[in-house]
Amino acid sequence: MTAPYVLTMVLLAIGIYAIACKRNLIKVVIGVMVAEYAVNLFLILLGYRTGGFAPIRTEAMDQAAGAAEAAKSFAAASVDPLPQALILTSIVIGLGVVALLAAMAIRLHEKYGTFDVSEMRKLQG
Amino acid sequence: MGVMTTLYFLMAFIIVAAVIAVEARDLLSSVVSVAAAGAGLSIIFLLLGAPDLAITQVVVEVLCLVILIRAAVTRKDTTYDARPNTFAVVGGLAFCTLLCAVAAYAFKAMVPFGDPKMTMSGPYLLKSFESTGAANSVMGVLLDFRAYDTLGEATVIFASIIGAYVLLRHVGRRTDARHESDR
Amino acid sequence: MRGMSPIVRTVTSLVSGFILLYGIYVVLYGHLTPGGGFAGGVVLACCFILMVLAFGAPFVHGIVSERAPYLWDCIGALAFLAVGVLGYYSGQFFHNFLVPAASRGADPTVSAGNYKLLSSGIILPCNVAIGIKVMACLFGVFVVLAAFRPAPKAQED
Amino acid sequence: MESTLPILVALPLAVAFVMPLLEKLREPEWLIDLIATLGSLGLLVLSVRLVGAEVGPYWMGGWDGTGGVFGIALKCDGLTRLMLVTISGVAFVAVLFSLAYMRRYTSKGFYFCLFFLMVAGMNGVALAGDMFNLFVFLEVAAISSYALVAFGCESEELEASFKYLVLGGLASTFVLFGVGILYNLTGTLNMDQIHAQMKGLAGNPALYVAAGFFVMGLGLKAAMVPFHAWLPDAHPSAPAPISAMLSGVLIKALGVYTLARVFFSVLGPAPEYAAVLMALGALSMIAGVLLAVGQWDFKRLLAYHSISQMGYVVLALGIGAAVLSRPGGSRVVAGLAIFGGLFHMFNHAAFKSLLFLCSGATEYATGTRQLKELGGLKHRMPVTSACCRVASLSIAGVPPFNGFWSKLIIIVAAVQAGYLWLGALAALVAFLTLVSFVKVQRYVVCGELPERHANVREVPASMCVAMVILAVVCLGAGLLVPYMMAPHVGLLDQAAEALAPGVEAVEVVLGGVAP
Repeated sequence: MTAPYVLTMVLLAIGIYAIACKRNLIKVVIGVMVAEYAVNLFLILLGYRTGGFAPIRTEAMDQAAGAAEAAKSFAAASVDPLPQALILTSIVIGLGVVALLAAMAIRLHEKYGTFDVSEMRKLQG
Repeated sequence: MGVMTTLYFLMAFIIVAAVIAVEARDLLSSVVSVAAAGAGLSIIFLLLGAPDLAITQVVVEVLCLVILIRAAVTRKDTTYDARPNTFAVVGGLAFCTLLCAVAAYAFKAMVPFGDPKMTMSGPYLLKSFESTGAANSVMGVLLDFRAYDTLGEATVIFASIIGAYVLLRHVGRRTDARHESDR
Repeated sequence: MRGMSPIVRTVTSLVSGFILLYGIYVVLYGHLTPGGGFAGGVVLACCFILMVLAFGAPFVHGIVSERAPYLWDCIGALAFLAVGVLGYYSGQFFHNFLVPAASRGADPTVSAGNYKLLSSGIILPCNVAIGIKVMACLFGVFVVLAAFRPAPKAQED
Repeated sequence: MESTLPILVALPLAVAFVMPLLEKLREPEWLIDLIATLGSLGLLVLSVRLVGAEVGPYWMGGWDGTGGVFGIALKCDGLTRLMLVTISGVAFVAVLFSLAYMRRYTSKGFYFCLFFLMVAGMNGVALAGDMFNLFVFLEVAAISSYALVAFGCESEELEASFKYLVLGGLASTFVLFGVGILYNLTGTLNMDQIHAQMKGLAGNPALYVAAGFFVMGLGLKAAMVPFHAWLPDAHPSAPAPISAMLSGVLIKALGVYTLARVFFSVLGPAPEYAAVLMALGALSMIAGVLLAVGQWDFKRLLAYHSISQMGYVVLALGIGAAVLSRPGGSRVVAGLAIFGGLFHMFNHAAFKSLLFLCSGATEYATGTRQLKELGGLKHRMPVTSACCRVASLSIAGVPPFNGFWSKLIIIVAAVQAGYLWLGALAALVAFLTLVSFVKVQRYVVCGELPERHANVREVPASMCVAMVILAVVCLGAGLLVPYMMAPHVGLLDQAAEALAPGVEAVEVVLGGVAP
């Protein structure tokens, strides 16, 4: 079953479309954000196990089955923690990119008085 | 409702919100829609067993919303009547269709949803509590097994804040430096 | 930037203490419950941002300078790096030097974990460093982007 | 020796984290300068010490597989060492140049902070033995470079940086998708472990999608031709030492090195990937030089030549991959191609950084970078002119400078691999490059000195020293070609061997091509 993966591609396509076709700087920023959502969604889908639970061990588990047993049953049923660590990093990186983009958009708005890309033509190519 | 139904529902919601965010004529609606998509994403995180990410996503979303609204939406904007570049629209749509079609074909060969190969992370789950003392395996991975990545992540956010400071300086170049250095 | 109505100010002054407390809890107990340095740091930053929005820019000018956030940013980053370098003390960069070596895989009966605040070695100090860093960072982003932006040109240098 | 590997990342990070504190405390400027110089010198010493040494993988946090737990590995093979030496060498020279040059800008502390973050990111990329770690440090280097491009805060610089940031952000998303697909297929992130599973995955369509994502993402970072739109704006907009870093090492570390790493060390050479690399390389090579010939802005012209010269490197790597993946393909020819590509990458770092520094020096002295407004600088600025001449001759491929040898090796390898037309194309591009740089010489160094530049004088000593160092490297690498290739130096031959195991490139070159 790989249909959810394909849906994240649709989301990525929406982001790319916004970046390529929209002339408003804020719309471009939104396009970048949507593309980042797509990749975060993709990674979390990679880590899910059917019927799995959050990868957090609790004292109750240990008391119910004993520490050694609890470790095994926990590892057998929990979802994959690695993609979650990757997504946490990726969310932070996305936030950094958005902050930088917003700073540039503000500065460009100060210089040109508009968010319209087509009115910024100081560069040839 | 089973997990799958909820998941498809939420993904459809995110996609609709993203389309509205991209196509809305009003910038405020756009920004609010993209925040709605982010909120949907955080519910998916919760659904798929990632409460850490759900918390982080929600607060980051709020912060992005605040930044975008304060920074952007309050400013004058003149692009409402702008007509999109036809060539770019056709090219963009063609590329996106191609991407989705290729993905729909090729992703059938991926390891299916719900049954990941956990070559690297299986031992992480097994050893996280015993070896690092972190009952939350995500923290065990993030700050012990893969702490070096987290150093990089902290550096990225550091670089972006310093970058924002640098970009928002009032004066970038010194105009009087010429005389100083020519002395 | 002006503040908001008295209702908002009163509610803010009531809840901000609790939000701060929650943020600190999320940072400190990251290795046992969902959360951690990053999420907690953002919660703390959001609390400060709420205060700025409610009480207005003069309030912020009164308590922090424009340059204060990245000072703390640097301190947090250096602390995190220092934890990594201290790992050399017992072998490798980012070695978890505070947990017993025997619990690292060789002997399955020895366990580092006991569901206590101090059970997880370097994870707690790392979380605290990241929490400080992220709080300062994101509050700083907000301050430069929104609160101080239409400032007079007098601060140039 | 292994324990120095994390220091290569930790040292620049520490310098970067300290810099804003100094800015905050308003310490005298000499302290910032001193720390920056010592930091970059320390990096250079550390990376030169690694040359020729046998350094195994370094496991972060000691998670080396005991009990089945694999942490992040730092890998240090020949290619890594070549990159480390190039990065820290150019960084040292750029810091020297910045000491005087950056007095023209405000906030020197922030400048060096971002500079060292970029260096740390590139070192991290070069050392990464783990796909996600590669991505993270890619982002560290990229984000600091976005801010550095707009360091002057002029409107065209902001515009260029915005474009660069949007495309760079998209590129990172593509790379992360590629990493995600690889993780899904193999369940691991370690490069060697992924590579070990590649045999079982051959022909899997999802793998080709991942490769496509890597080509798009890393092609954007390397500014290969269909993805090059940001580079001619971004590289000229930055302050000159940053342009030198961006063109000299950043597009190599983030683009070409990662492409080589992913397609050789992770996915393994295959005919499809080789065809894509060759197509990208040939297209960039020819389109870059054609766009460059018509430029009148000094830095913009250099930026287009960067695209073209990177095309040579990618083309050579593509030829190497093609020969390696042929059944019964000669490993000697493959080694020759890869060796040529890597040698050209090293040479390009030297001469293109030097050219950008020269353009910065002329801009510093005269205030313009339009070729038509310059001229006759050899009378007033002898050091800059001489260095500019050396670099132009190098990039144009005039013997005995280093650019000639690397281009010759690439052309010979193309011919021996059976791609006659690619060799001819490379020779044609070399000729067009020569034409373009004759124009630069004619309008900058020779000719009449315009009246408005009558009071121009030579730039400060530290800038001159920086340029002279690079000029010596250009000339030295050309004159000492046999020495550069000698096995006991262990720089280039080991780098080539890292990509094509078991190839003795050195003996081939010494026996066949070199004098």
